[in-house]
Amino acid sequence: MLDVTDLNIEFHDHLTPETVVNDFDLHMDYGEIVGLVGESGSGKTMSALAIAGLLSRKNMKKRGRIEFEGTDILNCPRNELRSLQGKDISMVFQEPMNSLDPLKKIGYQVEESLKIHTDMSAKNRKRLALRALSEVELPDPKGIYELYPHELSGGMRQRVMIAAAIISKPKLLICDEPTTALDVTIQAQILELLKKINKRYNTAILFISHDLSLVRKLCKRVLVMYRGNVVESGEAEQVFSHPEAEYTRLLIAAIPKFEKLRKD
Amino acid sequence: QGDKAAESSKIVVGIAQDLEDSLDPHKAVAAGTKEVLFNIYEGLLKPAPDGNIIPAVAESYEVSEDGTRYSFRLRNGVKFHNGEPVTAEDVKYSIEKSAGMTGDESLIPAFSLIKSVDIEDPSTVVITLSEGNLEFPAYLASANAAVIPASNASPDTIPIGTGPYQCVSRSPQENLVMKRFDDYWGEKAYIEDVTFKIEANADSVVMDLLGGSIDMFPRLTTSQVSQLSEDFTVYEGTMNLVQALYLNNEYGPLKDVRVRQALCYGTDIDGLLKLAFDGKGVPIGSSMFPSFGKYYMDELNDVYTYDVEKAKELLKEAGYENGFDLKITVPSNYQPHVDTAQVLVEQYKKIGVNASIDLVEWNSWLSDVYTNRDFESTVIGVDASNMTARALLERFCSDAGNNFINFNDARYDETFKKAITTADDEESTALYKELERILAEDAANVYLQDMAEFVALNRKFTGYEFYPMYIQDIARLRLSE
Amino acid sequence: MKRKRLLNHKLIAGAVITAFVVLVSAAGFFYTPYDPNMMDAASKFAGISLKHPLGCDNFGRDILSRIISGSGTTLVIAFCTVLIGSVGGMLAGAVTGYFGGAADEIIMRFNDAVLAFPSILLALVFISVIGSGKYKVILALGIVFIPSFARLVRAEFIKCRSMDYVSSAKLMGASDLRIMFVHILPNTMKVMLSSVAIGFNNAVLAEAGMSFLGIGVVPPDSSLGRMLSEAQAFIFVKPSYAIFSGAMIVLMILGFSMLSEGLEAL
Amino acid sequence: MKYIIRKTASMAVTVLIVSFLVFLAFSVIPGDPAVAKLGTSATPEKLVKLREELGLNRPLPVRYFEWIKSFLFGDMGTSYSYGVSVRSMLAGKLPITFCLTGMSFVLIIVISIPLGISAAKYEDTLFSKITDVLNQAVMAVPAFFTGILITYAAGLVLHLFTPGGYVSYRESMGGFLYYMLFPALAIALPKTAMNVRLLKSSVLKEAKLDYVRTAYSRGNSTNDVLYKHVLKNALIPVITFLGMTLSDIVAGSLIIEQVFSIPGIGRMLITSIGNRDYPVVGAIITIVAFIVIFINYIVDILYQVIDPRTRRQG
Amino acid sequence: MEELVLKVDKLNAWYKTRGTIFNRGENRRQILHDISFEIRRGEIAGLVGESGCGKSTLGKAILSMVKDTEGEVLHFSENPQMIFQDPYGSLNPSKTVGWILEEPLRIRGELKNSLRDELVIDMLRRAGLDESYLDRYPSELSGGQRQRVCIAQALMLKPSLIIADEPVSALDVTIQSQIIRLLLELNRELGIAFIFISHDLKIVYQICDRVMVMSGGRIIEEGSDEEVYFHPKCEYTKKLLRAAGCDQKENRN
Ligand SMILES: Nc1ncnc2c1ncn2[C@@H]1O[C@H](COP(=O)(O)OP(=O)(O)OP(=O)(O)O)[C@@H](O)[C@H]1O
Ligand SMILES: Nc1ncnc2c1ncn2[C@@H]1O[C@H](COP(=O)(O)OP(=O)(O)OP(=O)(O)O)[C@@H](O)[C@H]1O
Ligand SMILES: [Mg+2]
Ligand SMILES: [Mg+2]
Repeated sequence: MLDVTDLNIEFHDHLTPETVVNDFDLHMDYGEIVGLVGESGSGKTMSALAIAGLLSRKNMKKRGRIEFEGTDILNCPRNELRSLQGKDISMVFQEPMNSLDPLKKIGYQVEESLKIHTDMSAKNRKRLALRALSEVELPDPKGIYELYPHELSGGMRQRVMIAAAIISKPKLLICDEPTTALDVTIQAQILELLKKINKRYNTAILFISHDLSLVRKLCKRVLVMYRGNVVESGEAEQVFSHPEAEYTRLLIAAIPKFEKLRKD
Repeated sequence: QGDKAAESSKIVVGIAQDLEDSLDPHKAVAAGTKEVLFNIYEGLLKPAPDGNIIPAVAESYEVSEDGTRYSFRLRNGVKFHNGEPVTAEDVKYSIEKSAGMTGDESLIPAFSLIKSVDIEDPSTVVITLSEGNLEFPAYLASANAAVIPASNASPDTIPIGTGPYQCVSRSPQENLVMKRFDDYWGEKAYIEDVTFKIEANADSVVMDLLGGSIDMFPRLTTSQVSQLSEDFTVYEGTMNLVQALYLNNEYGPLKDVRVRQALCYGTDIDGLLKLAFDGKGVPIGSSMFPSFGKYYMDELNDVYTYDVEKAKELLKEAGYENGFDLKITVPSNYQPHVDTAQVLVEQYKKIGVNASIDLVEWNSWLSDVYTNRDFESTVIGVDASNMTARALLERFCSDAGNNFINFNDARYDETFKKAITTADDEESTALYKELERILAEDAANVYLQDMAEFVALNRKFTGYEFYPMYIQDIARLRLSE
Repeated sequence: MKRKRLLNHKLIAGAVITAFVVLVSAAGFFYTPYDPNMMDAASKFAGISLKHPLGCDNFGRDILSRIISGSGTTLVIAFCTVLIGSVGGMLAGAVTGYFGGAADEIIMRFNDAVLAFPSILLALVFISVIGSGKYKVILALGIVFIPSFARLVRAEFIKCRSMDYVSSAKLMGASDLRIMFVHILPNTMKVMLSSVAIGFNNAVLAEAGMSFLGIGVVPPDSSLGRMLSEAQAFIFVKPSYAIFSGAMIVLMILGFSMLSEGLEAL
Repeated sequence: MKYIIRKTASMAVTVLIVSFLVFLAFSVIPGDPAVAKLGTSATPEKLVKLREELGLNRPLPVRYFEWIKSFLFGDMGTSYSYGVSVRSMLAGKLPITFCLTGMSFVLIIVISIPLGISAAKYEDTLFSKITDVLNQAVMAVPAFFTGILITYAAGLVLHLFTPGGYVSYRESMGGFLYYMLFPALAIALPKTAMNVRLLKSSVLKEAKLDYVRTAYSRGNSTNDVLYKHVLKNALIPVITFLGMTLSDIVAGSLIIEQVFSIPGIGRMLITSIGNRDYPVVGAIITIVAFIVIFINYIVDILYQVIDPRTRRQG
Repeated sequence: MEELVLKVDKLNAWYKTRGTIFNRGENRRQILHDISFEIRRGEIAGLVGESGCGKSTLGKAILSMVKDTEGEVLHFSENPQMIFQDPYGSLNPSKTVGWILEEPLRIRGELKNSLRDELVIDMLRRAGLDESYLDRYPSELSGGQRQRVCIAQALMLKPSLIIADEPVSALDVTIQSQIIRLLLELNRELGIAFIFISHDLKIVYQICDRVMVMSGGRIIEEGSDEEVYFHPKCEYTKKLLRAAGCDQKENRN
């Protein structure tokens, strides 16, 4: 379904061009859940944005090939790309605080992709939106539908983003650190939800996180990134139990364990 | 093109100031108001362009030997704009009202001489004075002595007179509209509709003339004149005012006559006229202008000739070898005075006087300079409120309320008293001339010029005439061929 | 380490233009081809020539010299006006924004009242009281400019006073004054920068407007605004006077605002 | 509700302060109505008498309170110099100036919004660079000079209107509006330029924010993103600016009314200041200030309509 | 028993949603309800609870940064400091790291040139950075580096109590563990007591001696780490532990 080969992303707005993603390769099949981990600033978000066709800045260079169901995302015209975005590919962004339009009601934002891609009636859209909102375990979806983003807490906004991303039952869902802003109880619920969606609609999920324990719980395959390079990839269990790259080992060692530190 | 006659029997005259006065002729103060009201009101007598006083509502008059009894014979068939005929009662009422005998204060100081106004018969009115006065007819011809109907309850806002035009409407800051009065006793006006449009911004006058929204504008500056097109006739006359650097005779260095004389020697009037007025304007040497031919003394122009060395010498004698600071206060609303002051500042550098300009708003000028006399020197033009020498010279008497320059000269006071009390015309003229000479020799002020006046008139019209006073006589205008 | 590009073309262009304007104006304090006030009847309205590169005005004064010295006056006026306005506004805005409360309410009401006055009008009243002249204009305009800066600084202070770094400074025992001026104030500079550029623009315009109403710089002193309003009296005879002084105003403002935009983009 | 009461109260306080400042100003500037009225014919006795007549001898606070009291009851007093009621004087002029400021306000919006948006949309193209420079130039020209240039170009060269040929709205509404178009343009131009610049940078700033990316990710076209999401957000600072511009527009109309010979309150204000005609000046400034403050109040409310973040509970 | 450094007694706190002179005291919302606890020298006390329950507010209230409070807070230590939750807002963006670290000395007038360099660099080292960072602006630092600068700044005054408000939740795992180790080290070497606010129960277990569980502005459970983690009394605590995967004993090894 998705084939990324030799993706390179370079920034040109500093004195020297800066490569933030280097020879990124990724293959995903329908219904697959892939994890993408790595330290902060290693290029996870950039790669994800490129896959979603959202990198269009002028002072940046992209090389390589991204093919989604036969469409070349990097080079196809904007119109073609648009017909995929929000319908077949959806994305949940890292920053729940700023990723919602502050002046539009939650309801509008959740059902916007339906409005763009289908000719559903307003009533139907609202029904679906309410359902999506309740699917992400938000209390009182009807009330929330009428609220504005600033009236929600960070966790609630994050869930709204997820609701908006799954409403059109995309084939590929990219989740960029969807649980960072949430506390543990809600984190767990979100993971359950993603699993459920994956099963029910056969949605492929690219799950980006730096919380390895989450990735381990959710994903079959993982990619580990370090300074723009994929340093390791493979079956999740394999990577976690027999890490090959030095960095992966470091990461795994850093997972907080449920034990006293004082005693060592 | 339409009906040409109808189109052009209408004229729009631009005027620089709003008529913010009362429209009651006995209360109007501003020269700008009076020059407009001239078209609406007349007195028993009125001025003519040549400076003579001619009969108006009165057909003729007689003076007693001692000059205390004036007997006026009223003209037949003179009507007010409201259609009522002018009666002797109206005349009596008007004279008494304007003389301040019915309560309001009189704007004509000489009217305090009036002892009584009597109706001798329905067409004869006699005015008796407490002492003889030869200039009395001139006062009667002033706008402030107009004849108005006794029946008009609100002359402040509803102007009714006997003039060739009658007022249609006034809207503050905007215009005053008049139409021809067809029952006028004399030669009727040519143009039917007249609008006085207020042109508050001097800089847009040229645009408005060129654009056609006004047909006439009195008192243009030379640079405005040079920007007009072929469509305009420019009449050149004089403004009939005494433009001078008025000096506060009580202020520090200026107390010394030598300093004042030094300033006079240090002033290059020709240079000033060339620089700021394109060489137009008539140099004067005292508080009198040429159109008052009887009193005007050309020779006073030569009392001081431009002489930097002499000026420096005088300053040195007075102890101001290194010059002194002189502030010239100028009202900001009249560019020619500002320009004049600028040139003076430059000229005085040469004699070591460090002059600077203080621009003030007209009202600050009135209160600081004119009323409180708190100034060093000022450039301004002084006009005559009526056609008498007294109007120009009385203010320099040491006890005159409007002696804003604090001029104080015993000889002057004495001579003035004689001049106004003598019943002999020749003698009084000689005495007035003496007064002018004192002013010049004492260097009361640095006299500059009677400024040139330019009136632009669209070529569609013709017939403009200058008066030796502030008057715009629209009735004489007519369409050109 | 990443280094952002230090220069952008706005900054360069702005700096070049501003440098030119400042140099020309500064030079005017020491040297002009002629005395800018020297009148010469012979060269009244003289055209462009080698002797007078930009011609002469209605008094035969050399336009080039007047523009050079006028730029200096305008620059000084605009600069000092903005300085008074911004420093005054900074103080008022800092105190009201930081402390809030009743004093804030009262000062801000005054502020609103003054802002509701058309600024030219206010300047007119001030000038009537204190008299006209270059320094008086600076004072009047400067005071008139205070409220808008105060409003801006106040908003910034309100934003900053609840930031954690302020709390942290408080915890360390910094006094209120220190927090206001050492900690918070530098952070309002970015916002100030762009409004200083606008303020500069407004100051030049206001001075010109005042000259137009006859209450600005006192003749024979030259300022660009004064010259522009003088020039319109003979705009048909000598359009170049208006064009040159207008161009200098445009250049001055253009350079300054490009410079500020460039700085902001850094 | 409480908010509205509070706002209204502070509005009233501000207007009171304004009116008091006006009075205060007049007590400190040189000259008084009596001097103005008598002009050069003033004598000390006459002045004393006239001051008495006009009630100028009473202390300032007394005069102020009397004035504000009658003002509140709709009586604005009598003009010192014209001797007619201020209300009747203003009645004919307010509509003119309102129309002028209203038209310039509309012009600012109508011109600057499309221009600002396109300048942002085509950033870095020649078009945007040209508008940039043009903006700067227009911003830098004082309003009176813009007025002169417009008079010259549109009036004398193109003959689109007669300079100084003001048509009263009583004569012909169409002619009036047409004539006003040009002065309104002169006032609007510099502000338009500033607004274009502000809108452009505001749009560009908003366009960099994360929610824009979200909007793209749902498949919105570039225009949809611009008009449905970015624009509304970008307009917030523009609204503040427009609110603040209002008093500048009024100030601009003071000058422009002179240039175009429009008999509005601006000219009346300048003349009345010259005449020290307190009742007129007080009334005009108070009304103008009230309107400016009121519009800012509307802007505040508009804010809350547009930006839910500023809405408050209760 | 160690001496007390902090005693909080029946602390209540309110936020005003917006107050002016016209409606003072309106819209007062109570965030903290009757909070009481004590901290002893050298102790690390964990404070856990769901997002929005008032943890940060409590920290601020202790350091009297909340205006509207009732109850008693007794400090027995000098210069208690706080490390704020958001590393992006707690460093003055217009100052360099060096300036920020010197500021506490400057405020107390203890700034001597030779001394200053040593002290500042020492603290920076302790926080795991070196002197090359002295001239950088906060915007040039990563979140983890900022957090360390905050820690170094808090240490400048040698406090005996530091309230650390979620010092690691914004950071990625590798950096998290570095910071945790740093805090432990400081606790051990300098005897600084910490109130460690976090929602990561595993980390809290790793370093804390005592744990307080907050919900809805109240402390609903308090006790030693073992007690709270292995013998929770409240339903809420149990739920929390379950979600974090800390409920099974076998997880300990
Ligand atoms: N607008 C930009 N200009 C220049 N560099 C950028 C820009 N945006 C991101 N970068 C750089 O690109 C690199 C990769 O960023 P990216 O956001 O993909 O990291 P990430 O792996 O998602 O990190 P995190 O876990 O913190 O989200 C970083 O080094 C970052 O500094
Ligand atoms: N300045 C403030 N004004 C009004 N209410 C506030 C303010 N700060 C916080 N609150 C409210 O107080 C409550 C407690 O906030 P607090 O920041 O203490 O939560 P927390 O436990 O630290 O949450 P988190 O884990 O998300 O940091 C929240 O409901 C919040 O909305
Ligand atoms: Mg990222
Ligand atoms: Mg918190």
